[in-house]
Amino acid sequence: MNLILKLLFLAVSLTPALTLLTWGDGTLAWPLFGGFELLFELGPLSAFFLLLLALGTPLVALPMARGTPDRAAYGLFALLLLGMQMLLLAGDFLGLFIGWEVMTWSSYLLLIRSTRTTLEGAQTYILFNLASAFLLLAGMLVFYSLTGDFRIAPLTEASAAGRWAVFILLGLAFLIKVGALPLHRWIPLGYDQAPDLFSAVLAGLISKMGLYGLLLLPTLFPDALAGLSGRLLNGPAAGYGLAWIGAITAVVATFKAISQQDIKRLLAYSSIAQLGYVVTAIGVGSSLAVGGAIFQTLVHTLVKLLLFITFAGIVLQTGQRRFNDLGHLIDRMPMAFFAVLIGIIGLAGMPPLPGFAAKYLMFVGLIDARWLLLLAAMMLSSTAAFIYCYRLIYGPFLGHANSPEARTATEAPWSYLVPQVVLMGLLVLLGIFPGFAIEVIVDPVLMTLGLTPIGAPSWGELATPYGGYDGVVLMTVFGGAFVIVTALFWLARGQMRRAGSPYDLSFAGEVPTADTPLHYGAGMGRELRRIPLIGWILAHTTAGVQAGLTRQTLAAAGLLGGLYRRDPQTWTLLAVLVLVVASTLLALNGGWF
Amino acid sequence: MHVLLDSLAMIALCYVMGFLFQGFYRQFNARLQRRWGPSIWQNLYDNMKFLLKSETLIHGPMFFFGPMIIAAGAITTLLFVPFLKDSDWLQGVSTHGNLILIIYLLVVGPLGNALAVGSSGNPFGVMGVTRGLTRLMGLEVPFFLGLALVMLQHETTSVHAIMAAQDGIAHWNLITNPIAFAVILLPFIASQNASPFDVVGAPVEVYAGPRVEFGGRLLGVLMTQNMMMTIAKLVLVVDLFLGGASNVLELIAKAFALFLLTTAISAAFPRLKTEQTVDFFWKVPLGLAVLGVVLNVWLI
Amino acid sequence: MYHKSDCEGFQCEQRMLEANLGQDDAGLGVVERLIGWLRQRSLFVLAYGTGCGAIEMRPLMTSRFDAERFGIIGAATPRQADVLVISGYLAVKTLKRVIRSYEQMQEPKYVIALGSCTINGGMYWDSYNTIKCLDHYIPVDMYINGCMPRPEALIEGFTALQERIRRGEPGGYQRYRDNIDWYKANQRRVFGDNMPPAYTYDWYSEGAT
Amino acid sequence: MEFSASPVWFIALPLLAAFSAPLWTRWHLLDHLLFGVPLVLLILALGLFPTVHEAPLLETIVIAPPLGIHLHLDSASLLLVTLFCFAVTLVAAFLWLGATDSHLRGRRPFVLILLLLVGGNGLVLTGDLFNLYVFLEIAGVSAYVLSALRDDRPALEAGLKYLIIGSVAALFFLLAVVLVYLQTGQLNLAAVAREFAAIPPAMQGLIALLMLIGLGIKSELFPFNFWVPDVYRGSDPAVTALFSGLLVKAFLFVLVHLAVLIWADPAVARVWLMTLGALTLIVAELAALRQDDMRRMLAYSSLGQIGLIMLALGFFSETTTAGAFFHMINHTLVKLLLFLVAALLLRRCLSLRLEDLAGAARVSPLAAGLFVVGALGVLGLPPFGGFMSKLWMLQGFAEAQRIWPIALILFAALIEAGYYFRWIRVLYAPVAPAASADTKTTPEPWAAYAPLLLIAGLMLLLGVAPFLLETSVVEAAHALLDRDLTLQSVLGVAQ
Repeated sequence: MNLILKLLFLAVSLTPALTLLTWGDGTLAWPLFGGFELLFELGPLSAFFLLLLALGTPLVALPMARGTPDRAAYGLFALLLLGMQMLLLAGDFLGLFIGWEVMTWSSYLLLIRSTRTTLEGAQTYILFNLASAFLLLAGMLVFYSLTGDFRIAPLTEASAAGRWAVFILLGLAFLIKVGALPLHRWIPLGYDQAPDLFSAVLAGLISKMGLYGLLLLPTLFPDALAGLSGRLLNGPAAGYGLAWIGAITAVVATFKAISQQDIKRLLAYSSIAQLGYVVTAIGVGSSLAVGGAIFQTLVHTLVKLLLFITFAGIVLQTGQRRFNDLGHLIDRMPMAFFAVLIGIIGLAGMPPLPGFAAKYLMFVGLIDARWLLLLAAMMLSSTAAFIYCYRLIYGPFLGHANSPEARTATEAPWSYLVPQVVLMGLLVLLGIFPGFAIEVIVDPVLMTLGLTPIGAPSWGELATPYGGYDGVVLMTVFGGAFVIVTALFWLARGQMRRAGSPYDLSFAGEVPTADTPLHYGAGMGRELRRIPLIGWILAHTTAGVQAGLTRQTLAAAGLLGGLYRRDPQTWTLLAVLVLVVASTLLALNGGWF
Repeated sequence: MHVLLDSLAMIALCYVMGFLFQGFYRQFNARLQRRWGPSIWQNLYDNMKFLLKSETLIHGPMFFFGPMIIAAGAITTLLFVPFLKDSDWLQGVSTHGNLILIIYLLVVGPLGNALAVGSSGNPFGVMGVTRGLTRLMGLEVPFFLGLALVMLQHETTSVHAIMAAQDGIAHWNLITNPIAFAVILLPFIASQNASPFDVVGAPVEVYAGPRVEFGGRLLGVLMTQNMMMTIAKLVLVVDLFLGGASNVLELIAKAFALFLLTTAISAAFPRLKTEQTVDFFWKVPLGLAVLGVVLNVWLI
Repeated sequence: MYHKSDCEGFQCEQRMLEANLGQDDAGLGVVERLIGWLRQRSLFVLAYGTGCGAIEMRPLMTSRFDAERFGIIGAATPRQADVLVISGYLAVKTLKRVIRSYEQMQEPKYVIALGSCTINGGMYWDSYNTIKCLDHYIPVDMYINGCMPRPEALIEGFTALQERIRRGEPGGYQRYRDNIDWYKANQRRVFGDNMPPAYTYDWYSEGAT
Repeated sequence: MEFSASPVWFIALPLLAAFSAPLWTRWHLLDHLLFGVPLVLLILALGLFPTVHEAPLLETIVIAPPLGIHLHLDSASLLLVTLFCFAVTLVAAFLWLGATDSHLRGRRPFVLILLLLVGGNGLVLTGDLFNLYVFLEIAGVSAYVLSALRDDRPALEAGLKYLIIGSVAALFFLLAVVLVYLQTGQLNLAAVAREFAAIPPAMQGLIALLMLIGLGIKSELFPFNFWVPDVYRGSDPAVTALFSGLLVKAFLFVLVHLAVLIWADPAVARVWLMTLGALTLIVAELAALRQDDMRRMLAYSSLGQIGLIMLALGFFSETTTAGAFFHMINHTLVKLLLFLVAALLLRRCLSLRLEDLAGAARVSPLAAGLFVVGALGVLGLPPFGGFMSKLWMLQGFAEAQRIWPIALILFAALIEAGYYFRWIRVLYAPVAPAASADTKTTPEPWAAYAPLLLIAGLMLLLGVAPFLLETSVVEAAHALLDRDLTLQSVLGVAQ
């Protein structure tokens, strides 16, 4: 019975792949009311996001299927998949919204299955997401009032005010989902408190739906947003604001990430930052930048799935999730180490992994648009990201084991390792063949958005008008150099020996022991607070605003609720009073007013 | 075959120039301090001594691979930098790369090495790495923005194209885009790990920083790549701002001139704290860079 | 195994010096000579400021004496150092750190001891807590006599050490490795149970080459 | 078939059944009949849809002209009658199948619930002002007693409060009826409508105000709805389900129906009704935020939905009205579900306070799951019917380019989500449930869940296939709004 359930669950997790493969060109319509229909069709943009889904879900489902089956979670996961597929396939806003909502509440119900959720976290998650959904609904209703139709189609004939209203409402809706500042607070809370594997879905897949929405904006406002408000330098003026939102998000979230003590919170902030780049690139709107955005979306999905699944494995094996409490797992969990290594190289956007290709395209796009200050902000964020990337690998894997669990941990079960290996392989392959990704994955999407495709002379080569690079050559040179250097080192004479103890450290002549605070993971990044800008950013949070808002709302609620605690006499009196006052007014006015 | 020979030549040239330049730096410093100073070959001796140490201690496999990664990174970087223009030689694989790639490659090796530092388990090393990364965060923004100004000016990221566009001294980017050069100069010094931005490996504050646990031949490897990397960066700046070089002598002359400039600056200033470094970079060079952006993009 | 009848530490020095004077570079190949020459050109010094002699180490690096012209330069950690300079008397407490630092250095490594305190305790000869004969605990390659030796004397000592390295003479580290049991026994006599950890040297006896 | 086609049966049959209660008690048929009578009526109502589609059914029992009983079964009232019968059927099934408390079984509740049905059906069917008052009293009295059925302090208090405020409301309404009669000499609604315009404006205003206040109290609009939470809190959840699902809807319908019929120009009524609806919506949703008792919370939420429906009905556009009708159906379903779940949880956990329900999902997972379904439905989240009806209303507003109701409705929904999800989170809290929960009570029989599952299924069905109800809802909206058609069909003349 359990086995059948699990197999069923795994089969469900393959549905996005099935949809992607079997859908073809057909459309599916489902009548609602008043002549409205839900239209489902598969365009290249949807296909791209469906591809992410098809990649991600089986990989998450595999470790989820481990142990005794959690029927409710399986059911909710299936619903979540249904919602996301509906969202992506929808040809009109109605279907998009329905899918969006199904995704929202099923993910919430999955989220609260974790024992770590607090009331605050759960409420923040659902309220932010519902706010996003209702903004979407408002946007689509405005859209409807302008066009009389819910079909997703370019909005060209409406008034400027109407177009701006749609742009702002939809933009806000999707930015909340993406976690742009200052609407990000649900992400660290949610990703942190969600069940460990579900965090992978949240970060890897669900957040992408916000990006899908943002990529719909150029569809709605053709000419890459420039149709909305003209151009600024070489880019669309409307996108400039969006781009700055993305850049500020990226910078602030990166600094926040550096100061986190909890692995999953760090990953959550880094996710915000990474998606900030994408928002910026979408704002730029040129084919280079949007190509970079799409590429980054792909890379971010793979990387975050990889990292979250790996850390889920670590949490499973050790029960620890703070940098302080882990350490030196490199010997005990080498596979996890490699996974995180590949993951952070991708996250930091370093060559030769594909994160660099994505960043390259985005940077070139920014230079092309002549938006150099944005480029500076992105550069700041992506360099600062090195620090948290280093923390991610140092804290759990290097240094000294800081808890009994970390000293005795073993490699995660195979169901965690298989997705890791698959994702690592995909990342490395994409890194070697960036041209392949451009040609096969990115270009069709660009063409749907009405942008010129980037194109690639060969699979290994990434080419832009500004120059490019060859992933194969890069990998060959680096690998060759590495092999030669290592070989030469081995060939040279002289003996090498391994330290007899992890405490064999040059420590000013002292002999450190297990009690000596040798693991630097906890304090890392603390000194950054002394840098004025970072100190200022870290000292401020939106938590206070949110708490204040909640407090005020509750106070208003208490005030209004107080009205309802009276006696029948009061109620009667009130009714009579209303009657008297109103009829006096009536009499004075001599009729209806 | 050509590529292989060419690469070997580049590596060799880099190494030789590296120890000579650094030997010169030491002697230059010594003369400023009214000392005799070591011989100009001193860096070769030091390097060889370490490479010939008979014992090397490692702290696990990652500790061993770190220096290998950083060396491989250095070699890769320098192979992507064209040394000469209008020549078949000393090009490496630079036609397959671009400026942004090189900037990122500069970081790959150090980050690989940072893994080794971390796996040594010495907190001082990690402290040094963090400082290095923090400094990187400070210097990279103005550095990249300065280079972006150049890329914008020539509308390409290809170093070859930028180099080719600077025919004649009047077209050197140093002349045509002096702000960009002013912007990158100090970050460039910091990226060379030279004073006053050399807090990363400070022996007093952080007990030699990232290199605290490295000894023996591993330290030798680290020194080797450091010397080569210095030259690669110098050549890159020569390519970008001084119009590149047509032959090796010109290359050496230009690189040396640039080196002299940076050396003079670093010899004159004492060391800054990490946060001072970052703050400085975000105020002065970055302010200058923003000015440059406004001038380049908005006004011209 | 070390024999008690043989001379101990510094006592052998003169004999060894004399023995080697006659046969310059004897028995060494070209490679070894080159290696020796390169090694002696570059000495990284870990200066262990145990006693008052440390005061004389600083001028060594300054403009006046400029040890860098001999390739002598300070190292921050024992991992990078070639020469351990013991500058003055050693208390039991400091000896422990010295031993640990010495064991953490990578071979070839040398020890230079400054002042008479390292030879026989000097003016602290009857102190309850001072190590009187350093050579019993770690192998000293070069003593620089005096209380305290001036920087000129230090340079003299360093150049003498360089000369020995160039000639490829066996350093003290080989003695330490060969006679580890004896050294450890001596150290144990001083420290009792409070020995430095074994993992920094126990690979000696595992026959690693 | 002429016999079955009469709308009288919707009143007569339950009335008859109620009055012959002693007979059924002897034959032990109470439970079966409580379920059977509304079921029969439900089938009858469903069977009437094709007939009413052709033309409204009228039934006049003349006592002495102009006095008499006019029953007017058009698409709108038929839809509501069907809904009411369905609601009573479900509650009856729930009471019959579940481990119901003794005070909810037996003759008294049997009579009262059927009378409530009589009142509700009468209110929507009648075409006569005086009858309207009579049915209002029938419904009212049965409701007062129903809420006091459980003989403990809160219940009695609720009953008393309900009695007082209900009588006041009836008084207001009666005054209005008297004034109308004095002014026009008519009680037939159509006739009144025809002659109302002739009344002096000040008197028109007074009558309107009296009616608004009287019916406003009954239909729980904002400044007159302060009694609701107390009454809902004191009554049994199963009974409250009927109040919220049946009674309020009837009064709302009456209010709007009167407004449409009597005032030819909807502009004035629109201002009043939409303002009241909006105020009700926002005040109730805000007040609900801090409720720690599930019944009170549901009461406020119910108020909020009433406000929403009133907002949409008061707009008097065909689309929003159709949406509002659809939403009435959905809301009835949802509130039945939620109150019945509350009844189950009350039996299981012995309390409905927030802190006592922490972790209740472990004790009764199905009930908690159904609560989640209900919450999603009431919030208007797809794929449940509530979404479709809300969308319908919103789309109506968007069509008319009215943005503020859209913003208001969405904002209110967000606040509503704030407290519903708090409850969900508490139900699923990772703590051991209170000790009282697991030992003292026996688990509920599975059959008790059958009506709830049926509701959940229906909600899903309506959400996925809203077109099933499209014709009847649109026709109902049409029938409600088309004043001339009503007048014509009743009086035989066009005005």
